[in-house]
Amino acid sequence: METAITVVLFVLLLATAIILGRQRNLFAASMLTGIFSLVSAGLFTVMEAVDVAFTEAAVGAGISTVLMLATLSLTEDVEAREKKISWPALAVVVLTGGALIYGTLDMPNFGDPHAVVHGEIARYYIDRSWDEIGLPNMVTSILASYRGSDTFGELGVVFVAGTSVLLLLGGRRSELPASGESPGHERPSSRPPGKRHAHVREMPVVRTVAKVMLPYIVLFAFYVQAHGDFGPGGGFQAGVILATAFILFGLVFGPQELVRHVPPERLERIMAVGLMIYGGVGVVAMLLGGQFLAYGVFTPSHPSHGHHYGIFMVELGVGITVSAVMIIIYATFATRRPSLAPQVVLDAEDRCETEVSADDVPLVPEERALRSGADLLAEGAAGTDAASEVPS
Amino acid sequence: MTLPNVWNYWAVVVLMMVGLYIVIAKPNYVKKLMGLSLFQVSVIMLYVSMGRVTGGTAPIYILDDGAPRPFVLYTNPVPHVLMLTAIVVGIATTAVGLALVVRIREAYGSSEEDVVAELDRREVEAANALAAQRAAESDASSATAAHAGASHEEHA
Amino acid sequence: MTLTAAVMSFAAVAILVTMVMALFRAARGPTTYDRILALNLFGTQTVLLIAVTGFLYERPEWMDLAMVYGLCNFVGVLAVLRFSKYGSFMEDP
Amino acid sequence: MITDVLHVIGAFFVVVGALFCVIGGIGVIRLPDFYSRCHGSGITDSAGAGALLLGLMFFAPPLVAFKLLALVAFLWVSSTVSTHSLAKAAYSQGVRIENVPRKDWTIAPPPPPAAEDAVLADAASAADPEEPA
Repeated sequence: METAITVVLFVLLLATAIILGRQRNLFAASMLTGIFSLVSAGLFTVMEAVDVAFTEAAVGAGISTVLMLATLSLTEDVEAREKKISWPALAVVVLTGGALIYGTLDMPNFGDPHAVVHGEIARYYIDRSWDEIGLPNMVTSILASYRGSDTFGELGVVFVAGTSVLLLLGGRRSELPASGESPGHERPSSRPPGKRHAHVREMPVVRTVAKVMLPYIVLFAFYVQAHGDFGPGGGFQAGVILATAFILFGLVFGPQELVRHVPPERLERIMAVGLMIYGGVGVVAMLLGGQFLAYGVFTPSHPSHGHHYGIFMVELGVGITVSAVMIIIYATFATRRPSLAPQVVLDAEDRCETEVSADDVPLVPEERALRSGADLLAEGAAGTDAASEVPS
Repeated sequence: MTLPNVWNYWAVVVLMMVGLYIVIAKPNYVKKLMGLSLFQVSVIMLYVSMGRVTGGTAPIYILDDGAPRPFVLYTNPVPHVLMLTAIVVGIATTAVGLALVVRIREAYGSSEEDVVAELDRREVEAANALAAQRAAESDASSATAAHAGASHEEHA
Repeated sequence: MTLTAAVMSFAAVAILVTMVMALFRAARGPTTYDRILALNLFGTQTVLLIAVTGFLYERPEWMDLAMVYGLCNFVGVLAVLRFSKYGSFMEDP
Repeated sequence: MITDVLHVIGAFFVVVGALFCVIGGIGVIRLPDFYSRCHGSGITDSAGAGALLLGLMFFAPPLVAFKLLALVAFLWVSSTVSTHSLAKAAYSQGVRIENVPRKDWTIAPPPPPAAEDAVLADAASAADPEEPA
């Protein structure tokens, strides 16, 4: 029965992928990515990878769809033109796929318990982690303790990604509702009523339901954070779920409202705090005479207790950073002012409608370096030859 | 000769190739990123299906009165750990990619690869033409030693 | 095959069949709203599939997983709706 | 003995729920236009999911049964809300019922935005008593 379900889900996954590839409407395609991630998470569950399925569920269905749609709202939501089958690409793909399939012929069978993968290391974790760490969830034990440095690096990547999104898109936020005073201390009723009710009018039912549900979602996030030692869950999942709660708030009440309550300037700091908690635990372990992220030294008489404390703190750090990064990514995308420039399209002979003339061309750096400061000044002032007489 | 029972890898490879085809052949950047996330999921699927053990259960100890039940076959937890973090990192990096697409759309007025390439090509052409023109002008001016305009001082 | 396993297998098959039908509707369209409807339906079916799988594998403590699905699906559908209505996430469309 | 009885009851509910799911799925494929497809999806979301999860509760230990109950509550709220707002959005965007006799109310153009706004503003203020209308 399990095999049958797995096969059917794989077929569904492939069908979704192919439909997605053929879909020109990017809006529909982003919905298909949502379905794709739902199927793949079901597949993870059927293959017993509960924690992976948990993460995919939290990330794929919610945040990933939201980000895709946010991008589409800032660009176009239809591919510009029909592209015929690209034969070179198809050749590359078929060759690569053929080589890979030839390679799989030497792989161990699906589900073979004697495969190389299930060798020394996996057996060590399965046999010993209960005695050494004492948490029921082996994945959490490995994630936060045995491979703690690895997870630290992954968290660093998430942090850097959040920073990069801020650097790329953070500059041009659309203004907060202008009302004179600083937005933080303003009473909600003092704002212009028409603006306030812009979409409250639109969806009263959704708004009421979201109001009721939000606290429970946050509660559930904390439950996942704390329960990660005993069942599927942990810092990554909890962080994403918490961020989902804030995204729900942003979707229903508007991103400006979200930014007003959770200012990105504060989130930027929180983002770093989580990473510092994680690293700090490791440094404290070193100060107590152990190795980086070796939690046993916290309670020398009973090392497994130390592991519990260490894993709790580390997961807390992960949760804080992940949730802050996800909220900040959403807020940055959602408050970005859309570009008003019309879309440039190619006609049948691959010619653009806009012509690039020499005046539009920004100077290449060497040329810019060769120009004198007076020249640049003159260009800034009037750009005529007469202005070039200005003394430098 | 009997074929090995590796259909899961075949499914993963086909999935991966669909993603790769989208990345190579589709001109739209958002579509490319969608293909990239297909690719990513297929890699994750590859690892997770490697960790599967027939008859095994999820890698969470089954507890009987506070002690793990003996002789239970568990799935391999190591791929799960690796892939769990990979998913979160994947969405974060996808967000960076989407941010780049937004910036490209703002700078070029299009998020299609061929339009961007065409615009780039023209820009390089125009810049080359401009540079050639400037070089010709400066040659002419230094040869005749006519007026020394401010814009030509640096060549003198 | 025990009663539990038989019932859960039947439910799993029914859910998979419904998933296929939802995927068909998502691929077919014709309007955007049909696709959103299919996404919603698909999400519900995934929640049910995970719940049933938990019982089929005799590890029913996975129910948290199903809850996350329900939640994220709701958020996803809301996002899609908001986008389809305004074409933007900004406050004043 | 008690367990067996409970399991049989649960099995009945699970089977009924699964059948409702399939029926709703068939509805989503076969029904002619968007609004009636909403009906098919709604059957799956409420009757199908509800009966199936309630049936699963008969098989589950107490804590899991509680989680299932919470799940049912959550699904009943969230799916109904999303289907409702979906239908509303589709109506306001001008999706029409097909294959209906003329002079049906849905053939008529949608109400002018001002009137709709007024109605909805009333609803909003009723739903949110802390805000003065």
